[in-house]
Amino acid sequence: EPVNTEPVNVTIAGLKGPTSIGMIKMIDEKALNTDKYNVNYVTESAPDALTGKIINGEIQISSVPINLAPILYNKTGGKVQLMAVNTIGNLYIVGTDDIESIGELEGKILGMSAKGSTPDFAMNYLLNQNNISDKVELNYAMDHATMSQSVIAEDTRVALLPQPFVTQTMIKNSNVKILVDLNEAWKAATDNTSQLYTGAVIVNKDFAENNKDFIEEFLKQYEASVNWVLENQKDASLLVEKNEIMPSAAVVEKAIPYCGIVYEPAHNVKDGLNEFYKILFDSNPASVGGKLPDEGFYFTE
Amino acid sequence: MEFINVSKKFNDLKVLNNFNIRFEKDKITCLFGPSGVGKTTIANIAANLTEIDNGEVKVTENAVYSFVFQEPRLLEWYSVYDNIDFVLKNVYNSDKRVNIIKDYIDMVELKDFESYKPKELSGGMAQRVSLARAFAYPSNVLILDEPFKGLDMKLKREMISLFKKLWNESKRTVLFITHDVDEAVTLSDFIYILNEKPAKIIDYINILEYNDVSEVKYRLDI
Amino acid sequence: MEFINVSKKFNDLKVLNNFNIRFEKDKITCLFGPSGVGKTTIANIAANLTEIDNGEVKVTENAVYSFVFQEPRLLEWYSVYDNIDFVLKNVYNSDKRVNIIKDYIDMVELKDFESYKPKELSGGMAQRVSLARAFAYPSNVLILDEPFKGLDMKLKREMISLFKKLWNESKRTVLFITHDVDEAVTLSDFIYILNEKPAKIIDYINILEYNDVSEVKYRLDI
Amino acid sequence: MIIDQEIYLPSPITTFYALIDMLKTTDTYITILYSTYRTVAGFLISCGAGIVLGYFCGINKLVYDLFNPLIGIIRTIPVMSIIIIAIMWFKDTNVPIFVAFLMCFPIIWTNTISGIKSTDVKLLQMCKVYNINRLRIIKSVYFYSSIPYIKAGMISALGLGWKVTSAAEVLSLPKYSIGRFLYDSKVYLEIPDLFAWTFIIIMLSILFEKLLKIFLRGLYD
Amino acid sequence: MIIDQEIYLPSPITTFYALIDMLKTTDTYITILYSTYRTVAGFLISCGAGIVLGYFCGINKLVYDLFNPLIGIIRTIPVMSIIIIAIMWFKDTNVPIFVAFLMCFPIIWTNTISGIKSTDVKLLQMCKVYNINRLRIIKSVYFYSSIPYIKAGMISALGLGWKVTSAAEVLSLPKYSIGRFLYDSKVYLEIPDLFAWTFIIIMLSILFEKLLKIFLRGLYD
Ligand SMILES: Nc1ncnc2c1ncn2[C@@H]1O[C@H](COP(=O)(O)OP(=O)(O)OP(=O)(O)O)[C@@H](O)[C@H]1O
Ligand SMILES: Nc1ncnc2c1ncn2[C@@H]1O[C@H](COP(=O)(O)OP(=O)(O)OP(=O)(O)O)[C@@H](O)[C@H]1O
Ligand SMILES: [Mg+2]
Ligand SMILES: [Mg+2]
Repeated sequence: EPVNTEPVNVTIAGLKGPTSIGMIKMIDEKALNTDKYNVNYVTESAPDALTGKIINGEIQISSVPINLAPILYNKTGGKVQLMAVNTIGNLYIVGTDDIESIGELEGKILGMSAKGSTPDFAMNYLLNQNNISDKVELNYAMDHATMSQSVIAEDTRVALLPQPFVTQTMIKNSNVKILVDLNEAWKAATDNTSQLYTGAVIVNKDFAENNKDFIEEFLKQYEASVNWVLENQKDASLLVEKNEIMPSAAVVEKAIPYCGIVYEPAHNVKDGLNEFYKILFDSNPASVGGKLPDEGFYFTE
Repeated sequence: MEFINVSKKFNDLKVLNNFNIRFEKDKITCLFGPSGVGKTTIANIAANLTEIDNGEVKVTENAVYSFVFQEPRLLEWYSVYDNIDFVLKNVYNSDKRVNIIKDYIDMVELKDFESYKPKELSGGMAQRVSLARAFAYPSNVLILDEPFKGLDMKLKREMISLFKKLWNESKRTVLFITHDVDEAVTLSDFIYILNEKPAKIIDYINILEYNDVSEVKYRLDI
Repeated sequence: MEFINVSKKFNDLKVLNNFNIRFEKDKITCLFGPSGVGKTTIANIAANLTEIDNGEVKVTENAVYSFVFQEPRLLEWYSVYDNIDFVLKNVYNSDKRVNIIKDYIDMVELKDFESYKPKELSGGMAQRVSLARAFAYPSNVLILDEPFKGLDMKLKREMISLFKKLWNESKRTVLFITHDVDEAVTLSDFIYILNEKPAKIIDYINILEYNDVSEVKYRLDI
Repeated sequence: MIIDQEIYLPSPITTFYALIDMLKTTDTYITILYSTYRTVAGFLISCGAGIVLGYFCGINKLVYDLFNPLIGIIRTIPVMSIIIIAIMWFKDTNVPIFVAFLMCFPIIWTNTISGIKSTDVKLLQMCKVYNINRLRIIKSVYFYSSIPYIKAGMISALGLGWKVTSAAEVLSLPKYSIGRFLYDSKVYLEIPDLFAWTFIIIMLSILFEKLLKIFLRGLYD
Repeated sequence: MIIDQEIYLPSPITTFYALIDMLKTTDTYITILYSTYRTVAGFLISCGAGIVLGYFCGINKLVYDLFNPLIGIIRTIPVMSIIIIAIMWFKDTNVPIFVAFLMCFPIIWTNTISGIKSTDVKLLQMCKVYNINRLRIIKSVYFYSSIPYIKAGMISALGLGWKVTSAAEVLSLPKYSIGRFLYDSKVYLEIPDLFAWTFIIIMLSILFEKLLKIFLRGLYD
């Protein structure tokens, strides 16, 4: 047994946002650092900063927006795999108007952001399913923050926003309420065959094959961390602030119940995801990287 | 026009120190003296182009200047014609201007070159444009800083008689700088001879008092 | 140095047409003629600064030029000293250079002005820097385009005798352009008188054949 | 790099096919038209304002001292901060114009001033002697002296204009804009598309630089 | 806007407090240091490359024809297209340097060439007569003739450098960078922070412009 081999460098990455909250315990403990593995946790504000490094192999494990996983899979010829879904349904219709369902949006102006992103496709799909797609005017803002500003200022009366913008908006203007949970609407529209998945954990396939034990341990600890977060929301939110994932513990604590933080291993959600990706693909093939991912996309232990 | 106790320093170099001089109205006053003595500086002060450090410059009332600089100072992007047109635009209406400009270009023998740019002219030709510009401009104070240099003898004679003729037609106060004894004697009413640093008037000649030119020439031959 | 059937046009203006001229080795050849006839153009062609359209220019073997241009052409950002140093840098080592430069600045009577920038010089002073630069440079072909203009008479005499002295010490082929009859007669071995467009040699004077200067002067007085 | 090279640097052929596909849809042309409009508008406004203000500042020390700090700020203020504010003021179609203006204008301004300052004092003295009025000095002396500087500024600014407009489009995502397509190509890792759009921008820019140079050749230099 | 105006445009006082808070943490200073380093590095590399290459291109038509298309491309190529590729090539700390270089370099290059072209032909003739070698002509003639152009280019480029570096930081998000803070402030709607950072950048830029001008004053003009 060679003893002083160099430890393997592993970079685990996440986005500054809900998708990283579930991992916060590991990030805080700098978990998995052993003689054999030198693990480094990084969080980035935008997926753009991650994609390059995922592709060139600088990042081995990363949480990414749900549609970036198949894009990366397709574009790299299958060099990444989806290990688990880590957030489901953190999208909400919020505002100062009184509505309770998608159907009531009829005749209203709905504030949207990030045109061409997953939430955009999802919303359009739901409007279609409710047969009101031509009766709702969509008003796009540049990004979530801009839309949030507009809702706070009450320039926009109903808008689709993700967490933590939802909470942030509600804190800055107490008139703003959550009107519709988009995940519930989604489940209803798809007869419970899929959910509104939003984030996934992916792994570099070569790395996973060569470091089976490490991955096993990672998934175990990740699940534990998610559970810990859901049970200790206050402590978790303090760690989130401390590790500079998000600036305000207060906002995070309020947001956690609405962030849809879960741990669903690939084999649990495969069917639902396939269903979900199909809907995206039908809206715009590019949104999942041009084709639906095949079996090899899902990580198996 | 009169300088009273004028002083002018460039950095540490005193060019003029309590300098006094008079330029009689409608007369031709010549400044004569070695290179670097301060002739151009005096001309610039007279035309209000250089600030003085001390003293006073009494200018003729309603003085309108024209100036043949030591270098031609033409606008490179304009033709010969346009260079003259440039200074006359505010003075004459366009019909009159055309004739005047053509006349003066003729007088300095540049008829075929009116559309040439300064860069395409020979040294003497550029100098003539500068002369034409100054003569054509209806000034009452005319400053000439070595106006005939770079011209061949025939042209020089012609330009001198042209100048005399124009000056006789309409008298102007003229400040004339030259290194050429003949020019000085032929043209001037008064000659100041300058020398030393700071500049001093070491001799003053009223040409009208002399009958014999050679005597003047002798005095000029410093 | 010899021009054989040289032609030169600027746009439509024929300045030289099948023009022939010879500059004897180590002699002073003067070009004399009216403004705009093409003297500077000939000098530029001789120094290989202007391309010719046709014909041939036979240059002395190993010709090294120096040139007093019609304008001083000094580097404005350098002092008088540095302007001369600039052309000598490749020729002499630094010790020798210091002495040579100081000597020549002395000779043109600019001792107190060696640190002045060209803009701070009077017209005649700038001209003298250009002279010093050309004289100091160890050339074997020296081109002088109205080298003594803008100088007062005393300086002009001194510069002329300086030039004579330097030329006697080490002979060079000289192409000398002037409008001044006295200069031409005093300095030249041969005088070509040019006129007309395109330029023609209308007269050729070998000064050595004359005892009486006034006769030459008469022939020059075109 | 472990993986598929095409994702980082697509082959020219892939890019070419992507380009051909693009040129088949009318949306591409509308997009090009809009982005061109933004770039050209930003550029022209920059030139207009830069040259006029540059003249005043170049000629008058007081005006210069007044504007210099303001333009120092414009020169620097980050795009992100501008966009936040600009979005409130303008429609998102016009935000890129505004951003391009804020980038290009100071270049033209600075060059114009340098041009003015390079004017030969001797010529200005000549004008003073001959009593030429301000306006004619500007028109006939300052103008020609500053032309080579302004030309250099304009060429820099036009090139930068394309770059900045598309960057601002990426950040503000107006409906028809090359920037939005660049952004989408990036998000979806459609690198051949990204390259095809890049190619289109470069071609447009080279075309417009040629046009500018032809136009400028008309002026004295 | 009924309620909270501050969400769009914070009052100077709020901004000031945000600034004070910032200046209490060491991270702020480290961030400033890093961003300054990037800007200055990008600027210096642009100046170095722009001036040297500008000289060669200005003096030699052949070299110019060779480089002109390339620099036309650099001038235009969108930041977005660069960043995605640049992230592969460089560490993300250096991407903004590279981007700043690509923006500033063409300005310096263009101005340098214009400067070279503005050199008086008569002086070049003089040099030819006196057999001055290329290198000394460059050092003693072209150099001084092009200085005012290069100065103007440098001042434009430095200002632009700050702007572009922070924009590239926003897009590539290196760990310590003003751009990342700008981005975060925007995402988390901390508009006063955004303004405070903007203020810091402007101050830095004004400071460096002053420094540059003091340095340039040493040169002939
Ligand atoms: N801007 C300046 N800075 C410093 N010194 C200057 C400046 N202008 C002129 N001088 C100096 O002032 C003195 C007088 O110069 P000026 O041009 O008046 O001489 P000048 O009599 O016209 O000579 P010339 O006959 O050679 O033209 C010279 O010694 C010159 O060096
Ligand atoms: N670059 C040019 N473009 C067009 N024409 C030119 C150019 N250079 C000179 N010429 C013309 O060539 C002719 C001869 O000019 P040149 O400078 O040789 O005259 P010159 O004999 O030296 O006159 P001067 O005694 O006035 O210096 C002039 O008519 C001039 O206009
Ligand atoms: Mg003088
Ligand atoms: Mg000549």
